[in-house]
Amino acid sequence: MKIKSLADLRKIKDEVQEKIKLRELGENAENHVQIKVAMATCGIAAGAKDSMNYLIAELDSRGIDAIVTQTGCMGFCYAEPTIEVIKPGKEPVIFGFVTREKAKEIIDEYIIKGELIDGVIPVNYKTIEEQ
Amino acid sequence: MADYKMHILVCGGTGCRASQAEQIVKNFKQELAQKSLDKEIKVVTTGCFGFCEKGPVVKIIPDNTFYTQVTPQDVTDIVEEHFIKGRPLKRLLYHNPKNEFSVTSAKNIDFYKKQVRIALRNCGFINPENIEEYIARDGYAALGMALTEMTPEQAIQLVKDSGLRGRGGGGFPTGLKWEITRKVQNSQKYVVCNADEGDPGAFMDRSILEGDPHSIIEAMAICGYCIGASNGLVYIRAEYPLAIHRLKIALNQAKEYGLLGKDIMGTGFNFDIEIRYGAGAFVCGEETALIHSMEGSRGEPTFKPPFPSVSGYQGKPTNVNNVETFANIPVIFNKGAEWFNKIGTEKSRGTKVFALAGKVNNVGLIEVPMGTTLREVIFDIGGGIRGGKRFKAVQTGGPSGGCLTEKHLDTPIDYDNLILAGSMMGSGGMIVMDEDDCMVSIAKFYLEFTLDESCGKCTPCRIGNKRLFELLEKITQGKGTMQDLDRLRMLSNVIKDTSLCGLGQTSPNPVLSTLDNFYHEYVAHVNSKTCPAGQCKALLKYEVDAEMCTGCTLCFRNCPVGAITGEKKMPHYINQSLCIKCGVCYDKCKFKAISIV
Amino acid sequence: MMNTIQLKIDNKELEVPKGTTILDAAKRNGIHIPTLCHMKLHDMNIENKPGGCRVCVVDVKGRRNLAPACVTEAENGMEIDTHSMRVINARRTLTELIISDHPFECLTCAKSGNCELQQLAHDMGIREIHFEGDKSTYRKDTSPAIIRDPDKCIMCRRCEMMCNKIQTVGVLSAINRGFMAVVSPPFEENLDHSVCTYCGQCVAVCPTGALTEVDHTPAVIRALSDPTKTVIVQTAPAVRAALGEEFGLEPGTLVTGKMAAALRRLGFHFVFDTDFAADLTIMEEGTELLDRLQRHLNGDQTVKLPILTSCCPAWVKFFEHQFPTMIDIPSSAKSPQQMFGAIAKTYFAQKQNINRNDLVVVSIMPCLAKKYECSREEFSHDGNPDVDFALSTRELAALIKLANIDFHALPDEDFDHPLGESTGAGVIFGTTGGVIEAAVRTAYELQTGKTLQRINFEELRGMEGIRDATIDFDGLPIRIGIAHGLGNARQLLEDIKSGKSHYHAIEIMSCPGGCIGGGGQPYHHSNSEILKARQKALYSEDEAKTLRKSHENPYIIKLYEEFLGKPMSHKAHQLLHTGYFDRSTTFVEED
Amino acid sequence: MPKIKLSEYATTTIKEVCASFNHNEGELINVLHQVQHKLGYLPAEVQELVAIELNIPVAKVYGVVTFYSFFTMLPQGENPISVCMGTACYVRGAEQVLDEFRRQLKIDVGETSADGKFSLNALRCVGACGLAPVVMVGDRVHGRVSPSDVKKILAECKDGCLTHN
Repeated sequence: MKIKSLADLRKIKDEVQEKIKLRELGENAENHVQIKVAMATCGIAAGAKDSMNYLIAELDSRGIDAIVTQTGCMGFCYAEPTIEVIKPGKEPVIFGFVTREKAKEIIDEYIIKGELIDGVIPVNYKTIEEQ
Repeated sequence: MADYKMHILVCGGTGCRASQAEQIVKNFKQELAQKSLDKEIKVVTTGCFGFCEKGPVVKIIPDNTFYTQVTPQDVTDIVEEHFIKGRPLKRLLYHNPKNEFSVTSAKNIDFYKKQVRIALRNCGFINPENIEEYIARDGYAALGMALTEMTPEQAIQLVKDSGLRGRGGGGFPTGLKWEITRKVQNSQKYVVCNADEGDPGAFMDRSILEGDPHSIIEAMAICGYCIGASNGLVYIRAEYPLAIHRLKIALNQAKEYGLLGKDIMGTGFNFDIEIRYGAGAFVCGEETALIHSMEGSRGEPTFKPPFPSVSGYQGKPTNVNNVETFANIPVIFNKGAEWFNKIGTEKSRGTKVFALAGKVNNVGLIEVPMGTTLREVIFDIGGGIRGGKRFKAVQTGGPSGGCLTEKHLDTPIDYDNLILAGSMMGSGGMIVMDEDDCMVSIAKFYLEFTLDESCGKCTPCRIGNKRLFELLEKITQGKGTMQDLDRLRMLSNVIKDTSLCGLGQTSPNPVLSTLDNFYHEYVAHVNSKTCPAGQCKALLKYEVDAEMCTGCTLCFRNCPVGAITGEKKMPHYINQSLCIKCGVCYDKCKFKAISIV
Repeated sequence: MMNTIQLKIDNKELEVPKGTTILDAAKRNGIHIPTLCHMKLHDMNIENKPGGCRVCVVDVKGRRNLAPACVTEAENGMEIDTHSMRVINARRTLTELIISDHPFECLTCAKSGNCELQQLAHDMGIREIHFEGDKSTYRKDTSPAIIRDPDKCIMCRRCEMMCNKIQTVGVLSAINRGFMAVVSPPFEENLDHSVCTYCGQCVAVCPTGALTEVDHTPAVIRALSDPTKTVIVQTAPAVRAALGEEFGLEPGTLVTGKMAAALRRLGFHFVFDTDFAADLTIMEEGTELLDRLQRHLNGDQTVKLPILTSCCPAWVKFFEHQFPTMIDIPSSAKSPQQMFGAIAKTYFAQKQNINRNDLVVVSIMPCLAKKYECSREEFSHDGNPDVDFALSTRELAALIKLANIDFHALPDEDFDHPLGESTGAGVIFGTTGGVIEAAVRTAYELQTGKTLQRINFEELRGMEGIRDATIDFDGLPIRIGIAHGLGNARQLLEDIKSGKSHYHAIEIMSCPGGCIGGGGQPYHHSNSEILKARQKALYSEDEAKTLRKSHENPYIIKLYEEFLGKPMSHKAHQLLHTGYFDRSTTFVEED
Repeated sequence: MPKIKLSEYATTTIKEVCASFNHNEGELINVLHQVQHKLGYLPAEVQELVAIELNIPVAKVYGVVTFYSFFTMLPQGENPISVCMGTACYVRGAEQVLDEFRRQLKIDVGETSADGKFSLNALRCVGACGLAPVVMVGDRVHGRVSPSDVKKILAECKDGCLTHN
């Protein structure tokens, strides 16, 4: 793969960008949408893995730079799968019963438009990190 | 490719590899394959993360979970907990020593909080053996920009505007150096990268070459374009096998991609790089000595002028910069001089990498903006002094630098302030000492190093440093006189004033700075024949306090020479004629029953 | 625009050409800055300035540290203080440091009185060494000609520079580093294990007693006081032009007559002259040249040209080591010293009816390699050497002083016969260009059968390292090359090797200036004017002689008549010619 | 003609290495690196041949060999032990560790034990300052070594030797 011009270099850059995109997002997490999927036994049993895969694929196809990570049980086992969404500069919001459909709605309404939708678990808590 | 949801970054720096990092990578790959996660999770060997104290380190992306002191056996647990159960493996998380809380994200670790990583931007981030990862991080864009959009003069102006100064020690403005070399008329010129890091306790150049070799290649090519050279040479220590290995891979990749060689990016610019090996001589960090060494001779410095920019390698104009200086170049082109200018202090722009070591909690490689104070570095980033001991001094600039004390802690670090304080930036070694360190011994340690490394060409360095060392030895043996202290200072000043090269001119700095800041310790050695820090063997004796001794036999069992006797549960006794004063008993005793008198 | 700059040294306003060092700027204006490692032979392209000893440091206003005057270029507007308190303190401390790592053996050191470190300590007024400590010590080394005492090495690197840059012999190199750094032959072995040519230029420039000559004086004194021995002496041409310096005479003062007188006072039974043997050398070498030339002109493809002179033993050893494939090119004629020895122990011994074992031949040489040459096995007969001992000019001076001879009060005396008579051609053997000029004078007349109209060949004279000239041998142009200094010789040899050489004859002398600059001469202390004065002296002695062509020397004619027959006769071959050895290193497989 | 003894292997190795650098004298240090790598050390005989192959005085080769600490004229032990004496290791007690090795092996720095099993060296910073004090045995790095660990490290080496045999 010989680079014969600056344009070639840029082309390669675009091609290989994906390789480290995840890491660049991670490095600037606070500037991006962060989604944490509860993936303890209860979550996995309720289909959290499928929801997570869907979220990653969907966000990617829409070109939204988001960081989807897994986390342990959030303590809302009754509402699995649960996810926490943190938009830059916003308080974290937890959604319950996140199926594929729900996930689509969360992307459409909350992440893109910023409108809150049903299914928010109203809880007075800090981020999972500090638990 | 894009299917990877997570990356596992494993530090592949020399320090972590020494602790089986390669096995960790292997185990991860195996374990992930077994759990069918290998399509989702990618394992990447990266350059050094800097946090060597806690190595080997593993970072999980994108959640930034930071695992420390990982062993190959821990891999199963990490996979099980982190990836299957989705929760961080608590036992391997970093524990904040201040409050004992564990910290998950690398970003929340004090060690990283105040750091600004420019030269180290890709270390611990990309796979250094993969040029594409470098390109993805804007790699070679700076070279492309310089070649296609700028004249050499414009490019040099950019470097000048950035205010970048040489990171190898002297702090000479980089842009100016390039300009001087450019102006010398000659059809053959050379770009040399000085990677002969010799300062014991500094390893930033090695880390950069191991973690981000392409940034050096790119910067050298830019420099070549600017000064009108089409040959580059990297002079690297033979003791750095991993850095050499990765640099070779990077050179081959760059050639394969047409980023080195003829007609780079179709601009007609040719540039190639060769490797030359050092062979263990600190003085070869001095540019004239380095050039003689590259020519296959003894690495003896010669008088400047002529400077290498006029007559260097093979008598041709040669521009020598060190690794860290080069590492800054591509970023400056990508982000602009103004951006770089905003970081640091007025006369020292940008950041500086330090190898923080010694008696701090967090030993490692750090990068901070110029102007950060020593206190921030040692206490915030470094996490303070180990074992709750008292801070005593910090040596910056390695054997060429000086020992700074409590009163210098709030000095913003930059070239000029360090010189004013009696030390220097040097290559960026930073050794922290605590109350147990004898400053006379420290001065002696550095002198011994200089003595070993002096090339022997000029009188003051060859004989003067020997005499300085002998005076210090006399003092640490309790045989010194007050007149010796005066002699020490006088001789130091002459050596500084008359030595041929930087090595000799700075070699007395550890002596002078300790004389200035710890005169009382010298006086104690001379007048009361004591070593306040309890380090000088000739002046101390280990004794067992019979009242405190529980007869646990730990000292007896650990004494390497069998100098300790005593029955179980009875007070023990140290036979002074056998004792070699190694201090093992003192360290091992759990009851503080052994004292230094 | 004048290419000069202005500066102030010790408050004196000066103007010097651009590019002048501070040291030279000061010197031009009568300001003496002490130096130690620095050495410069003006107009001879020989300079050593590593900037290592730091003794010449001066205070340049506005500079952070002191500047070494020998390497720092003077700049416009500089203000320099050469003896501020700071400078004096530094200079004295440096001197003390050097002495602190130097044996305190001044009283017994061979270099005492000529030692530049001793002089410096004196000038600095050093009365006490404030720094005591370890001294760097190494094994001593002795060889047939040179003694090394590396403990006295001060790392000025002059010898290393001479050995590598000027002579390209490459025996001496700095080794180790730091406090243990010293100049040494490879593996710290003795010089006789090395490719050393014993040219003695290292000794000639060593500022201390680290390099000195092997002392043959005790052996000579022993021989002189042995009633069973007849002791004769020969003196090389360059000695008479330099010996006077040892007695305070102006460089270039000829002391031929006083020297002969002194030698007689010392008890030598016959005082002869190597110049006689020089004339003999011309007969043999000149004939050999003509012979090869004639064969060449007749189309003989096997004949080797150019012919190279072979009077200089250091040169001989040089090509034996470095150009072993070319050992058949130089003339097979022995050097004058050895021709003298061979004739003395045969012809002369027979005449005097002395057993050769009871005849002791001593030579006085400007050279250290001559000590080695007379020890070469092929120059002895049944273990008895043709020349027993070779004293340097310096040793002769010491011997004269030892024997309480007032040199200045001596009358001028003549050499003895038959081996003391010489022509002007023999005299100029002592300088570069002299041997070939002598050869040309004779070869021309032998070849053409005509008498030379012009005896002085100015085109062959001078101090240039490599010179060439074409001499018209009555229609036959003879191309001549001259090199002095082994580095220059190497260049000519490389040309021959690669077939580029177009010379018929080449004269080579190892020492810069020829024998007048030999390693056994009074120390020139880096003053090239001394060498020029000695050269001039030799030409003037030649000029003063009636006989100036070797073949006109009546005693040479007689020698051939009575003993040798004719040049290159069988007998001449036996006594006056020699062969050379391949001394290159070879490798054999380990058992 | 002085004759120098050298094994066929060494002769071939040196000639090959020098040829691979085009007999260029400027490559002397690279040549010495490779020759030492292949032959283990650089005895006088080896330097003589290197000098001839590069057409430089052997004095120069020796001057270079004795200048750089990486080059050695003595064969190394089966287990080359290097104690890092970088500053970071020094302040964390490397000197005591080195002393202990000296004591246990009864050899000094730069020497090889009589049985050829161990050689002891001090080196400057391997860059594993986080593990200070550091000891290297061959390529293996031992971190956070205390004087009392020395016996164990040596024993491990001896075991290693036994299993190798």
